[in-house]
Amino acid sequence: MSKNEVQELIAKRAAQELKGRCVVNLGIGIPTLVAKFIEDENVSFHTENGLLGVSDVEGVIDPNLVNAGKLPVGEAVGASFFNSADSFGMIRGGHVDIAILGVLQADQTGLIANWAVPGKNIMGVGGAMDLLVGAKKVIVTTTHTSKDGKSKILKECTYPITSTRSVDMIITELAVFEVVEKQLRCIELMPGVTIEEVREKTEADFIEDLLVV
Amino acid sequence: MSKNEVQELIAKRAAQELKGRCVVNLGIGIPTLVAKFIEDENVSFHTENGLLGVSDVEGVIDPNLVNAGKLPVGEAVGASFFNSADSFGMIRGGHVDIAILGVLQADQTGLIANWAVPGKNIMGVGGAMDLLVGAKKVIVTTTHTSKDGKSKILKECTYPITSTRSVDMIITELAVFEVVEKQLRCIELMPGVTIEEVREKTEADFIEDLLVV
Amino acid sequence: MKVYENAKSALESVKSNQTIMVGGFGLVGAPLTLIDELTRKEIDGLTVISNNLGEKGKGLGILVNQKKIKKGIGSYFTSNRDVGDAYQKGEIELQLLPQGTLAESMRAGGAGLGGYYTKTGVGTDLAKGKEEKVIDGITYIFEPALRANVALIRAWKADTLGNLVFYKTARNFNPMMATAADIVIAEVDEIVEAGELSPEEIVTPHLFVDGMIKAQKILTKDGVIDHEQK
Amino acid sequence: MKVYENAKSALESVKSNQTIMVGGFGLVGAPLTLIDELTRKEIDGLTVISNNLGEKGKGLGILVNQKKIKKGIGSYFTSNRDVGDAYQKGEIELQLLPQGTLAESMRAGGAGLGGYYTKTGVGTDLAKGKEEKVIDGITYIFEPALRANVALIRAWKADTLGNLVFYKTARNFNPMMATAADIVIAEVDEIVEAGELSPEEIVTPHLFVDGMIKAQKILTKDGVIDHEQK
Repeated sequence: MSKNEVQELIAKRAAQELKGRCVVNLGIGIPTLVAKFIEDENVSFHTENGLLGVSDVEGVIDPNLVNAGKLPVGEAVGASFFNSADSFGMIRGGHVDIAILGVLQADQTGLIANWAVPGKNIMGVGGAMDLLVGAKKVIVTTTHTSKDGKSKILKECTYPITSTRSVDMIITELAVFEVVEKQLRCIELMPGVTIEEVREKTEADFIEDLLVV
Repeated sequence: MSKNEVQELIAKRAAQELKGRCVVNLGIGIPTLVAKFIEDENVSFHTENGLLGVSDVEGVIDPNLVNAGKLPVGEAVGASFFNSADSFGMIRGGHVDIAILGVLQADQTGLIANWAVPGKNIMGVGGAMDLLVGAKKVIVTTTHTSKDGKSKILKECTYPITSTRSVDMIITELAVFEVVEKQLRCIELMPGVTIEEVREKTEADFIEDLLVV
Repeated sequence: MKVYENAKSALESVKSNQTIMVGGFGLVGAPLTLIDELTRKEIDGLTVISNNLGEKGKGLGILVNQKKIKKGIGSYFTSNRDVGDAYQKGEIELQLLPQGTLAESMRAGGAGLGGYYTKTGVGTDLAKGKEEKVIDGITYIFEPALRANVALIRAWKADTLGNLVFYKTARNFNPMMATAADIVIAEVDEIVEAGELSPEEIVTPHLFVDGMIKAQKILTKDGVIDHEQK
Repeated sequence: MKVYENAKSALESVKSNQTIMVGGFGLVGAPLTLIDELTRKEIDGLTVISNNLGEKGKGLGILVNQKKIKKGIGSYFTSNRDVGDAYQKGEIELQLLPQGTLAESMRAGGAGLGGYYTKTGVGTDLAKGKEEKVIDGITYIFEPALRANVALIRAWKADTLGNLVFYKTARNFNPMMATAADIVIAEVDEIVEAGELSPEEIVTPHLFVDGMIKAQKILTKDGVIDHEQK
């Protein structure tokens, strides 16, 4: 699969988690792709920089209408704009139902690291910490391994963690994991993937809990 | 003088303190009357319940457009409405230049009491405490004595104080006092009033500092 | 967005002994239809967070007289003598907060904050028992966030998604209350199609609102009347 | 309301070693004309509070490269590699805050609060050295209010009194910054007569603004251009 296909596979699977009236915040990267797989009008997208009702760009690009990744977006019918303090009031205050985030690392208790790499120029927390303490459900979308082939799902994060709160779900191009009581459970394999392959490419311990389909 | 004349005399004198571009918050009672003596368009009136740009009612009364005393008002050209949290952000944050307030009591160090009378049904602090900590200048407008003829300017307040911050000026129908370094200075007598009369009707100690006019 | 047929069904989630926020500065911006229904509902032991407890015999003032309110949290109880009388007789608990603190504590509750330090009230009777902290040489007191089980608010226009705008000084505490309760019911004068409110002017985005009802009681210069009579 | 003839006179109040807030989420909603003038002004030792320090060689990024910034306070420095490089070389101090904390601290600074307790960041490296408090069983950390000597913000329309409205996601941090500095200079796209903005839609009332300037630099999909070229 191309990089693009991998990303779309993950985003499409994440989209299945969004149903009915809910408010969803999409992080930078793969999460941004999730929106295009949603047809349910009851799903509203929130972006931390001050918009509820994110939609695809329609027609002319407006450089002053962007998402958290500073990419141009459109505004849905019934959208609203607000300042950053109010936007994070929504997030911290528990008014966002689902956050979909990328990570640098995740661990077998569901903790994630996605804002800093010691000694490197990655020093940007943005809204990640706020989303982790505030969103009712947090879904991680990430490639299973880093560019050099190492597992991104570790026994323990080596980069600084983003929150002491565990995420609820991790979706990769190989599998879907749920975090239940600080334990990783592999609940689903992506098409054509075997549990052995997942085991091989995952440093973290996890419980096999595959749903019979 | 009738009660009305007394109130207007005090309000008119207070109005002289408002000049140039400034934002003024008017309390309930005599302060409300101050607005009608202001012609300078640079003076903007703020009311704690969410309006900058209070003006007189023009034409039809709108029951949903009121001041802090819940009395109908109008909106000036360039007025804006905001919620109560933002309104008090303005007040506490030092964005209101002058507050004009009524009192139950004031004392010779400039402390005031205007929100509670122990054992009575006066239990309403409203925005008074916020205005005292936030407004750059606080002017008190009050009748010099209470209905039973007792001085309202005391050596020490007997009712609970509103703030540990001293007000800057006290205007009554008899005199104008400034508070400088926690001392009351009588700087002006109202027309026809003698300093002896002021002394007689004032429990508080004060320094005579009349300007030669 | 759920639009209730009548006030009774809108208030099904309100139970005895709950904490409820009720919008309004006096009767201005108060959810008069929902309050009216509360006076008919069998309920008691309420903690009511509202700037005032209505006026004498009006709005929340009726609930005071019905002894449905165990505790009031607000900034100005002077305007309803019945509240003071009930307090002197020990029939109601009152927690008096400076108006800015009342508003800010709701905002904090809605924004996921635990509390904050304010200058307001320092050194007064209202600061008694409150933690003090000196920050950059200035003394502040700690005020905890306020939240409620249910918020009953009033807005002017809603769209079908539940986005709200407010009318002039009828805005007051309503937007903060919309953020700070588990269930938020908005009484509105008018419901328009989604898209009719400008995205720049929406004050309360729909994610804060759980249900709506068309206002039946409105405030006029002659007092509160039923909508039909207007 | 004072309207400055040019950016140079608008920035006369900005001095070396001051703390300045600069609006914008990246370049969106940034006061590009004022930033451009800062790159020409002889000044150093600035503490800059802004979500990002511009992009590589753009906006505040130029000031970084000119070494005019002693310290940056923001939430996301990753998007300008030059900031990271300067930091590794010890040429710039950085204070990283979660974006919600950054926004909230400004709001607190503008609203006369000393600080507040937030859940965000608890237990992470960004909480190191910060006071913890348990409120109703939840652990929070203390965050102090942020203020500045000068705030440089960008708005869409202003009226002649100085009331401001913002454009779509170019609003971001600008309204809070307008409340939290001793001097607030607003760069605006358009100035209309007082009364032309609806009282219900004004986001920043004029009492927060000290001076204005018409924007000369605007952000287009092809980058930042001069107004005349549009």
